[in-house]
Amino acid sequence: MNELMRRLLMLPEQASTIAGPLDRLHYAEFLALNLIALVLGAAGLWFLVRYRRRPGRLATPRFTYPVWLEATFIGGLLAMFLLWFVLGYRQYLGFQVPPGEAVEVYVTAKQWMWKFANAEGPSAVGVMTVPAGRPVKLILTSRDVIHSFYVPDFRIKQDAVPGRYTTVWFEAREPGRHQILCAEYCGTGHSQMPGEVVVLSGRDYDAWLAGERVTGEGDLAAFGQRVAADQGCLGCHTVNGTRGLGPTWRDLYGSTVSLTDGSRVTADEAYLTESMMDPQAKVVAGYPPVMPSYLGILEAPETAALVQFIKSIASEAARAGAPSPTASPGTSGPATSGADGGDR
Amino acid sequence: MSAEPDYLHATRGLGSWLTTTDHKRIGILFLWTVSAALLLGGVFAILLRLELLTPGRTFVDPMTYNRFFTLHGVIMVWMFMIPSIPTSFGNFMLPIMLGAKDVAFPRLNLASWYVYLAGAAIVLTGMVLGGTDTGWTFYTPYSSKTPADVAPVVLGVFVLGVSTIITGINFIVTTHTLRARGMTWHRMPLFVWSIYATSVIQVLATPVLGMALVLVALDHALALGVFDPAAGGDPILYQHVFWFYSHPAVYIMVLPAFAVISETVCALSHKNPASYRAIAYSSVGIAFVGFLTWGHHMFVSGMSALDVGVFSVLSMLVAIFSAIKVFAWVGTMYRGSIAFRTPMAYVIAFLVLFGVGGMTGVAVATAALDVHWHDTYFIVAHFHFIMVGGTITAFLAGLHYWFPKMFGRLYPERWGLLAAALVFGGFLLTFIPQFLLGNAGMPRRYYEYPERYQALHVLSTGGSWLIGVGLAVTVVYLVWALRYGPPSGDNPWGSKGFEWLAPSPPPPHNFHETPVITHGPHEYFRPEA
Amino acid sequence: MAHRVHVHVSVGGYVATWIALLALTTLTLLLSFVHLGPFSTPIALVIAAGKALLVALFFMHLVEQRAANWLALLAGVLLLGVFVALAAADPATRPTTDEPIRPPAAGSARPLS
Amino acid sequence: MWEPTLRFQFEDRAKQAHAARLGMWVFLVSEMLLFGALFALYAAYRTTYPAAFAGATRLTDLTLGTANTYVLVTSSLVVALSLAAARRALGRLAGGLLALALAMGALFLVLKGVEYSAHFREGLYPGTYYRYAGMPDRGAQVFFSLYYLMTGLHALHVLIGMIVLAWLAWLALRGRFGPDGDTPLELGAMYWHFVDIIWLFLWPMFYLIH
Ligand code: HEA
Ligand code: HEA
Ligand code: HEC
Ligand code: CUA
Ligand SMILES: [Cu+2]
Repeated sequence: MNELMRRLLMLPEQASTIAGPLDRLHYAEFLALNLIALVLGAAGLWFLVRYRRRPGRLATPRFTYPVWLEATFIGGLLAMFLLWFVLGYRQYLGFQVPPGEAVEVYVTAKQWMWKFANAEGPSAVGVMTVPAGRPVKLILTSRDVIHSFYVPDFRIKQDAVPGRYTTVWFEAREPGRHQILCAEYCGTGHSQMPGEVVVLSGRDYDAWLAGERVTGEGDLAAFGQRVAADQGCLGCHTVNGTRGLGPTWRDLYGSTVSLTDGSRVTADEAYLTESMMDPQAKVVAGYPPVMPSYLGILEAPETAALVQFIKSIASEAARAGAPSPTASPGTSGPATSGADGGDR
Repeated sequence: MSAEPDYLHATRGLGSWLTTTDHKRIGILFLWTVSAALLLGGVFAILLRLELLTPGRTFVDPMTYNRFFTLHGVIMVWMFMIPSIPTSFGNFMLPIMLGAKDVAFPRLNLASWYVYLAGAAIVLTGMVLGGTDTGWTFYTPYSSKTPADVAPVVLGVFVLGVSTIITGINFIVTTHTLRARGMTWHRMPLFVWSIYATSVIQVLATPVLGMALVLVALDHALALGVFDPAAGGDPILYQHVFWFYSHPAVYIMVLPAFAVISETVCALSHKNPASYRAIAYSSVGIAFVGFLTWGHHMFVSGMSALDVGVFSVLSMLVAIFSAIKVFAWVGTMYRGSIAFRTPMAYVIAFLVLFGVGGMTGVAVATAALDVHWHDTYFIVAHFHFIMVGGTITAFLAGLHYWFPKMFGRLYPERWGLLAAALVFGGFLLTFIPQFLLGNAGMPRRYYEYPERYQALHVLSTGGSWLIGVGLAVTVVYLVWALRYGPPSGDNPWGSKGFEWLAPSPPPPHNFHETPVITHGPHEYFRPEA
Repeated sequence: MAHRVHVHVSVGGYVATWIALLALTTLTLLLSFVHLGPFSTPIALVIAAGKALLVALFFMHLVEQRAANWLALLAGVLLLGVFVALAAADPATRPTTDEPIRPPAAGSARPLS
Repeated sequence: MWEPTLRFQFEDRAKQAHAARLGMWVFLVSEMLLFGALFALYAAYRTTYPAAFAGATRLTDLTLGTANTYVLVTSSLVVALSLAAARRALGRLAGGLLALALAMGALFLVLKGVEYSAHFREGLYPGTYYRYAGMPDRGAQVFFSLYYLMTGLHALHVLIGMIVLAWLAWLALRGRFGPDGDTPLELGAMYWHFVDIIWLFLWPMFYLIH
């Protein structure tokens, strides 16, 4: 029954503990409303046919409904509405406070990315790692405009408001991956604010917490690759030459890049670093100025590692020294001057 | 019978129209401008549906898309929907229904049209200059940080609001002071009750929007920071102020639709309304309780949980009034003599679509459920069911029902029914998939979307084209009928609504003899009245 | 012309109203120097409302006017009251974030090595 | 004496006058809600920053604010008396009184201007422009945003009211008002009283409650 209704209504999977009860309330209201609509519709249709205009029957009787009938309708509806209010509000209050000890994750939203800091562990951009079977409390804020943290599979949504902290909690039922969407309009990149919840089993989660601290050694480019994944760069940039939301990194280093203002620059270390810290300073032609600034987010070694990583991604031809401009001017979008990088 | 020319022919020339103070002519002027706004807003709708055909880029970039839906919302809400029925049919019918010769302040009435034009011109200038990209809600702090121009559109909306207030004052005073002899409050047509309630909301709510817009403009232009957290401001308070207007505003949009449906359902069923008082009083009830529910747009905004509870239960209460009306309209058909003509077809469409839209409204007013639905396509579907399925449908019902009254001609019935079927079918195809999209978690105001949602989006886009065709057909045959429609006679529907006491089209001062009212409207059970 | 007999507020009435207004103003001013704690706000606003009512009734002649005008004012005042009350109720009843939240300061991303 | 015309849509003159009055009331209630948005913001922000608002109230100039209250209340009386004079067909007296009220309105604005410039010297600017070192508090920033918005909007209304009064004074001096034809004067006076009423609330909100 649950499964049938869920599929019928095209609801996503029920990956959190609150999803099941919430969906059941949804089904109840859905069925009640449809029943009423059906009765009402049938009555209307019946009247339409039964009392259609026929010649010779012009004057209609005076007809008013008895007061008790009106009162019954109103009273019945009112009772039903109040019931829904009570049920819905009780569940809503349940969404506010986590049951018992919760893992805390600080969520910072900004145009257009999510940053997660586990209270007991490391932080990352775009990927939130949490354990299954334990309540997780999110403490949200925003660095610029209002965003909204939405995980359809969990049925939770909470605005992240600048200057304030809001909270929400969930308990994932099983290990798995779930998409995070931004549900409050926040500008050009609103539909491209990628994020993912990675739910690990309790043991894996502990290992992840412990493991984070020891890895990160090895050669700089490999470290850069890890940073790129963690910070969400790869949500917009590819390493295989295809176009993402941003330009690909393949063959980027050393190439000549055309910018929206018509000028060209050579992609050297300084340019790459500036692109991360002040992306709006030089915007690649054909791309919207949507890349967030990482000033204050990337540590110096991370920046260095990223540059090293980008340098390492080159095709054979480029290695041989042949100049190959990567940023091809595509259909150009209107350039907006003074676009704020979103960083204060 | 004097051979006095009707209001359309009393004077001639464009100048006589542009300087007229005749409420009927002003109504016609508004009808044209408002229809043009619908067309423009519809063009944006078609464009944004087109972009949503594919998950990635279809034909515009994200910034353009964001401007599309903002302008679509702004134009539809403030240039079409809010003025639509009150300024056109309201202006035309309200004084006649009251047995008056004109509204209380005719010159103010004309001024309202010019103010509307000025506001519309400013909005359109803003549009040409690039438009804004904040969404029709202008939420801060985004609206104070966006690189797009905010001021022209905001200013235009402010001016449109002034026009709304002027019309509202005029209608309130007219209803109080210009009722014909014998026209007691309980003999007023249901149309008048609804428009009166609408005017009350217009007058009380619109100034608050005005102030909210001024603050947005100041925050954007001067970085004043009333809502800027860095300067101690609270963005949530902007939402309170905005919705304090904008929830009542949705009743500004739908009460006039109730007004039209109350008249048409009686006239085409040839029956007295089931429970006149219930329909009349519930309009007033909506006008007041409707002011107390604004917070239901803010359930996940970080508003206090106490306010969530208060606004949730009050939203449930306000829905009762609409439910009463729906039952009363269906009940009116019972034992009537129903003519299934175009207006009636639209009445049926209205009952179905508004019923579904309103019921989903009650569902989203359930606080816990709204957490999943908020800012998804479920909400988009909810409000289009009410605004398109409800108000536009009622607008079309009124347009057909009063076409003979306004122009003295008949529209082609078969074409009317065909177009109604197209609009209705297209509507269902456009917006039912959007409910499912919302359930599946598709957020609104998304330029790009995950591929799993594409099938439903394609259906929706197809539906929007059907609506477009249906409306285009309507425009064509109505314009045709203006010239070539057969003369209708004074009362082609055999209606007992009071507006039909005057000739069709009416003479400049509406009546050859001022009527004296001895009974309520739509009393078809009287042999002769 | 059917001349409706109007009860006009007399000149004496105006002057009396004015004196009352001045008196209430002075009263408010004096009260503001007395420490009234939580009552200072309601008292000041109640007096202001009383003064406003005097102005409306006598200077603006509401006493002698028809019910419709009363209704207009009443509707507006009622609504404004609800607006103010419900808007202020939100910040007043939000959960306070007094307990120290560790703000994820800029750049707190922990070095991975 | 100027006889007002009865417009064709009205039954009689009493109804016409009632229509005008009702229209004015509805308009004023609408105006009230324009201020209402700011009142609601004030209430909400005061709830958020009670201490800062109380402190900031001490920064405004109580003497000037109170003086202005007396000025405005008295000008209201003068306008009311002018209506009474006009109804007794004392056109010149009515006009003179209106001119007096006009002067009081001007005095109000001058005092307000003095207050503003004193604030500017101290750096008590609104919102993000706030520079006052004595009270570096976000709440005070918001307080002064609201202070300037509300008193500014009110001052704008005083200005509009003065234009209306000037026009009415001119009409009165030309003997245009009498026992039956005082509607424009009555409506103009209502507007002036409304402006007075708003100030009756602004005064405790920004000068007194601490
Ligand atoms: C004309 C416009 C209009 C109207 C009349 C309504 C009417 C209602 N609306 Fe809607 N609404 C909008 C336009 C409208 N709305 C818009 C534009 C938005 C989105 C704004 C934005 O964010 O951009 C919105 C959003 C919106 C939300 C916020 C959702 C969100 O963003 O999370 C909510 C929440 O409670 C809501 C509730 C209601 C309710 C309870 C009614 C009630 O008044 C409905 C009452 C009607 C009925 C109940 C139907 C008739 C009755 C029957 C058929 C009898 C049987 C009924 C039952 C058994 C239920 N609306
Ligand atoms: C108030 C009225 C209103 C109306 C009528 C419509 C009508 C339509 N709307 Fe819109 N819509 C809104 C108000 C309205 N909308 C609002 C407020 C928003 C939110 C904006 C925001 O997020 O900020 C929105 C958002 C919105 C979205 C979501 C965008 C997003 O979130 O990314 C979509 C997507 O499908 C959409 C589609 C449509 C469609 C297909 C129609 C169709 O029904 C349109 C049909 C009309 C035509 C095709 C024109 C044809 C007309 C003629 C041929 C002439 C007629 C002339 C005479 C009768 C004389 N609308
Ligand atoms: C929201 C999407 C997004 C994210 C996340 C993102 N970028 Fe970008 N990036 C872009 C876009 C779009 C451009 C092209 C426009 C521009 O130059 O600003 C770009 C440009 C660049 C450039 C210049 C590329 C060229 O071809 O000249 C570099 C280097 C770069 N980004 C590095 C990074 C790094 C490193 C990260 C992560 C730490 C990152 N980006 C994260 C969107 C993104
Ligand atoms: Cu972030 Cu939308
Ligand atoms: Cu609402």
